[in-house]
Amino acid sequence: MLYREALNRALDEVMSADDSVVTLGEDVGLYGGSFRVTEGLVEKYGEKRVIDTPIAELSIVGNAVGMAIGGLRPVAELMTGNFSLLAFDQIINHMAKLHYMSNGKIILPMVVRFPQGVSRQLAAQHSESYEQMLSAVPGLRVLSVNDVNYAYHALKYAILSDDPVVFIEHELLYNKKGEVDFAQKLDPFQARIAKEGSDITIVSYLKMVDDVMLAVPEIEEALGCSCEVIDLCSLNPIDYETLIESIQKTSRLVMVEEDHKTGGYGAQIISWAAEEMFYALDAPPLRLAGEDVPVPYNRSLELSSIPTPESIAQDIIAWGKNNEL
Amino acid sequence: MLYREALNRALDEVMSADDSVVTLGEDVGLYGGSFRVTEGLVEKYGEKRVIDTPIAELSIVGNAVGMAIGGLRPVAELMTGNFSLLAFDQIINHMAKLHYMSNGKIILPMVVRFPQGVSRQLAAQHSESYEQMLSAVPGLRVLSVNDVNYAYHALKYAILSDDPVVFIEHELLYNKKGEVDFAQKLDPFQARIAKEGSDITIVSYLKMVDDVMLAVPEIEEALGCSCEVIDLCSLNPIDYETLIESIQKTSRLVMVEEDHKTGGYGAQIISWAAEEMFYALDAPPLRLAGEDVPVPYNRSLELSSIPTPESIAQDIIAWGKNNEL
Amino acid sequence: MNKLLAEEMYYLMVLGRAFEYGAKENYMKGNISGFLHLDIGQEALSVGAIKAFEKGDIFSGYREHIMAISRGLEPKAVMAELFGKSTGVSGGKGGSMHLFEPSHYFYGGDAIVGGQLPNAVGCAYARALQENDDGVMAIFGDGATNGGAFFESLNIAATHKLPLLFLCENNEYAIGTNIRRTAPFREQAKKAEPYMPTYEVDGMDAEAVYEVVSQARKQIEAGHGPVFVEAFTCRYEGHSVSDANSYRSAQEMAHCKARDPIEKFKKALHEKWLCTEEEIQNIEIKAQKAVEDAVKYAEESPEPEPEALFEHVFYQEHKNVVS
Amino acid sequence: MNKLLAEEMYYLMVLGRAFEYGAKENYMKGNISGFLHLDIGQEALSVGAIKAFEKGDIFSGYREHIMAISRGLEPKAVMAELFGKSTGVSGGKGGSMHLFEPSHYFYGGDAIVGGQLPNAVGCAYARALQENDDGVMAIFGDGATNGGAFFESLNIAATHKLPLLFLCENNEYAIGTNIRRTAPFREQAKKAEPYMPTYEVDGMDAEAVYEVVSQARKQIEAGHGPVFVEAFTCRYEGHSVSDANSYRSAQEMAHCKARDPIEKFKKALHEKWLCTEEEIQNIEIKAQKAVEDAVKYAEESPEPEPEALFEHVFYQEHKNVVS
Ligand SMILES: Cc1ncc(C[n+]2csc(CCOP(=O)(O)OP(=O)(O)O)c2C)c(N)n1
Ligand SMILES: Cc1ncc(C[n+]2csc(CCOP(=O)(O)OP(=O)(O)O)c2C)c(N)n1
Ligand SMILES: [Mg+2]
Ligand SMILES: [Mg+2]
Repeated sequence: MLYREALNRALDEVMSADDSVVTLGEDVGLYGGSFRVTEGLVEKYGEKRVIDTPIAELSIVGNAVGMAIGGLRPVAELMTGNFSLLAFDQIINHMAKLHYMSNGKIILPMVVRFPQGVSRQLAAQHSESYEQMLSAVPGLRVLSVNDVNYAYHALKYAILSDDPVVFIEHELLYNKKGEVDFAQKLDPFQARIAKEGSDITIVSYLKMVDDVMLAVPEIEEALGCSCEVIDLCSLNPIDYETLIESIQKTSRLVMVEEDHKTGGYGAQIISWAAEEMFYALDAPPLRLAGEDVPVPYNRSLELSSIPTPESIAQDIIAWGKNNEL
Repeated sequence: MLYREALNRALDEVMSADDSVVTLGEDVGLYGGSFRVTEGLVEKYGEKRVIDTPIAELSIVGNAVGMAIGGLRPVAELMTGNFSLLAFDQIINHMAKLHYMSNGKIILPMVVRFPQGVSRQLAAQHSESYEQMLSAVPGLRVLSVNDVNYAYHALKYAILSDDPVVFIEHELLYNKKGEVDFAQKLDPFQARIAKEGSDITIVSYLKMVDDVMLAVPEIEEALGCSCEVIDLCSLNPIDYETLIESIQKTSRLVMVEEDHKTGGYGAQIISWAAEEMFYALDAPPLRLAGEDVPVPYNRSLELSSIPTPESIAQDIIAWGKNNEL
Repeated sequence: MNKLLAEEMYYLMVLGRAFEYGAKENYMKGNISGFLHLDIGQEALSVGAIKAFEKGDIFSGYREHIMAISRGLEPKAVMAELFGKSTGVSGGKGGSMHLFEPSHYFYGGDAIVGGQLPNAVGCAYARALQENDDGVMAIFGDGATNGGAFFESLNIAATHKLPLLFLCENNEYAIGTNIRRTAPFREQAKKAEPYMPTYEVDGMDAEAVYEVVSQARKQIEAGHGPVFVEAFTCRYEGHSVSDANSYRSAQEMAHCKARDPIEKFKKALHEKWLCTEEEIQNIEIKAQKAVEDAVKYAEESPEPEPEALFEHVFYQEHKNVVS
Repeated sequence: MNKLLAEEMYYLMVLGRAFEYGAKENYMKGNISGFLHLDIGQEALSVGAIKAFEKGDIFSGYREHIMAISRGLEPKAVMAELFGKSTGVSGGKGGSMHLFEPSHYFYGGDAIVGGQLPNAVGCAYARALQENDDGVMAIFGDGATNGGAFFESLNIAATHKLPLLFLCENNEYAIGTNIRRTAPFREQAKKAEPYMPTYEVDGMDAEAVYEVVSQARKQIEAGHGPVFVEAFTCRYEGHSVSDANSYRSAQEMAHCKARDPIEKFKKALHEKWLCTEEEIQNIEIKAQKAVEDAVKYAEESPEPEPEALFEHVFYQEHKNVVS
């Protein structure tokens, strides 16, 4: 099953079980969704529950908030992360806060999903990552999974949850293949150990987990060590327990993310580790991230603006050697 | 001179010297500005250069971008940080990127300024801080000064600069008193040593610098040590040189900010220090920040959601004792 | 409208005004803080519209005390919220701008100008899908009609023919800026004309407001799509208690107050509903008493517990739910 | 319009279409990547409008190749940009959606639907303040007329009577969604009616577009405030090269192509401007040649240097400027 099929399946199952679930967004209906995540749904559930919206992101999220107030369970799709900026007022001032400001009286069982990140030459207005911003907002759960099985379970959880969830996808993951264990009971807030290891803890999420996995054999060979790769899955809350266990074992921490380095999401992980795991670390932590530049269109420039399996291997090997690993 | 008067003076001087400088925002003209920063300007420069806008933040910033393209030097005021979210598309997708995407052909000499932060019981939709988001955007300079003298110089710089600048203020600083040295040549990107010291480097910015300064005597007394207090002034770029020098001297780092802790701005500073200054640190760094909750209306709850001089002193003393200081 | 309703509306208008003055007084005393936006002068509009929209969902902004009370929220609980007390409708976490009571279909207080509009549209969508007979009313100021959220809402509501009543309270000012300076005309209903039927009404006349909103409500409930009502009104105070109101001349204010909605309605009570002076005085006394009780209740209510800070950030503890 | 201009417009239309097919071919070959939005079918509109708006500033979206070329940008430099080469108008950093040439007052390529509108309003404000005689033209699709930025722009432009021409290219689709499904009517000019004069024109007729836009341009330049022009048109290809266009029937496409703007204009060249077959063929050959040259140039141009990644993030090095 493909990643996008796993998402589709999760949506489909929940919509079929519960009439109050609706999905809305640009081209999600008749067109089948720009990344085909909502394919086939309008045929099954009709135009009233699979809603083609105008190009009005503020309203897409704002309407979803109102739908949730009105008793529906809306799943809003934004076409690309960059467009989510138009909806930030509704996401941050409304979706995240109404529950608290009303002392729990308003309940918002809703999801906002969108793909983000550097795909292939979509240039600066279509290539950014906003998990650092959204994961910093109290009142929002932020899920962002790498794995196909998790895609199914986490989206299903997000829709069934009575709290507002931001569900962040990556354009290059939609065609990823994987198995789904439909019967599994999965806690979407628990990090996934993508690979066990004993000497270096490499933390990542979303698409970069795959790039890290591609880099690992070369790293292990060059440094003669074993890497543990942790896929965060949930960006807020963060599963610190899993991180603590791993770092206690390895004493070494690397964070890999695609977003621009300055102020990127990984700063939270490293900063937490510095505060809480200082004495467990045998070497300075390493943070690999994108360059602090808008994403350029040209392919070589684009690739050189973000971590790649090659650059990840190279940078971790150099760091390992510098730190006597 | 009050902080807001220093800002007013900077605007006034630049507007008087250069006809292309305009300022726009809600109530900046006839009303005199909701925090009186633009007071008196419309009388001097007229309604065409001191422009009362509709309540349309996306347009306030988007129009400023267009004005800059058209050869003006606009200074846009947003009434409160939370409303800036409505303008995030124009700030991040346009203001920050047009220069790069056009390979330097489009030049945007513009400023977006707004006050933010926890003032007094304005509740969750009027109390947040967004420097963590905006400082993470390549292509934007972010200035946020604590000091009255810096307020004058940094705003003047921001307006005269040919790059887009986000200038973040705090509602509780407007009536702060201070001296302005008008003749000074001041690099707005250099951090300010608010107080010299030798044992602990305390990094902060904006209003929290004052709270740190209030806490310092108690800390020094309790720990028998001396604190160096650094006011960042520029949140992007960061003046790492000043930080390095201080940390090399003190071997101890504390970061204090008002924003919610998870994903807050200070994570970048601590994460940088963990990567780059690991061996210089004699103790785990400490990060003090707001709680991960929307800001509540009730005054006691509100105060307990952010660092205060009392909590800063208490937390740093406890940390110092734990770390044998 | 019958006599009973007329008396109730008079009660609510008098209560509303007294409540606002009571709030102002307690702001001055330091019992209330933050932004406090008073609805004085606009009582006919808040009371008339809410009473005409008996059922159905209501979304409003930050100037919503009288609306909340007219909807049936206890004055005590509203005042306690202004005081930031645990007994407040939002447990002291929301304050004046954030009154919510879903059990009364009141999602009042939004402090982002125009922010409630997309929410109201979404709720109207839900009601249509649920084949619920009640519609939704969105209340907003003239200032909100310049923002993108407003227009997107007109367009979407019209496209889906949603049961949504747009009620614009045109008091001509957004803080200190007159609407004529930020829009090309004074009448904001013009902006809605391409999308839906529009009505104008004198917002200082409670009866007229009641009639027009009742009419509009019937129209939206009949499934013909959204309707726009614009009510011209006037606030007597500054934008919020901390605004000195210096941008309006004494003459403008006098002109405003000459249209006083309470005086006008009182006259109708006498002349049309044949209420006696005593009946009217009893109503006024009752209203005054209710406000005094509310203030007392708010004063005596406890502060929230410190733990409240961390409560209701989320509805469910994440660890317990698995898919 | 005179014969010379007619010939130039024909040249640009033929060049434009050949350019787009050339781009498509090179996308298939892998020389171009990302999103590539072709303007085929809409040439009359892009060429007619730009030629009618000789001077003044132009803000458009991501379907802007032909507009850029009509404005005087070199086809070579545009094609090189699509190839991501250092000789491209944006140095290879912008790509198809981000063509800019301030020296030609062209601020073309915005990839945020409607994002260029507030920028165009701001530029028009600047022109008015500078007492510049030229106005500004903002070009956008039907899909953009549903977004908040569009409405805020109508309102602000009308309030300040700005010299701004709103040109809506109504091809009835936003990607795969017909405008009738996201707005209550097909004619988006209706949305502008409360604010400014509006005109409709057949966007498949280059001469008509030229005339209406010229007229509108004179109106805005005379200082009477903004004008709205809606041109009905039709794109022949999918939304972008990667869109299969499966949401439009063969019949709909045939109806579209029966209105072909190039055929129509060619007929006028013959009948109205009395061009000979040879004259016309020479134009076509010249256009074809220009595209071939552009592709060759783009192919042979160098990639940006690696250092380009860090160039132009900022205009000035911060350390050098002190207040
Ligand atoms: C998006 C946004 N921008 C600005 C503000 C600040 N503000 C609060 S009320 C207000 C004026 C609103 O005027 P109007 O809509 O006419 O309502 P009124 O206060 O007259 O009832 C402004 C500008 C805000 N709360 N939200
Ligand atoms: C704010 C925003 N939302 C969504 C998109 C994705 N998107 C790109 S083009 C497009 C359709 C635009 O249609 P229209 O305005 O009619 O222009 P056309 O493509 O027909 O020329 C969409 C939805 C975007 N680029 N920006
Ligand atoms: Mg008003
Ligand atoms: Mg279109």
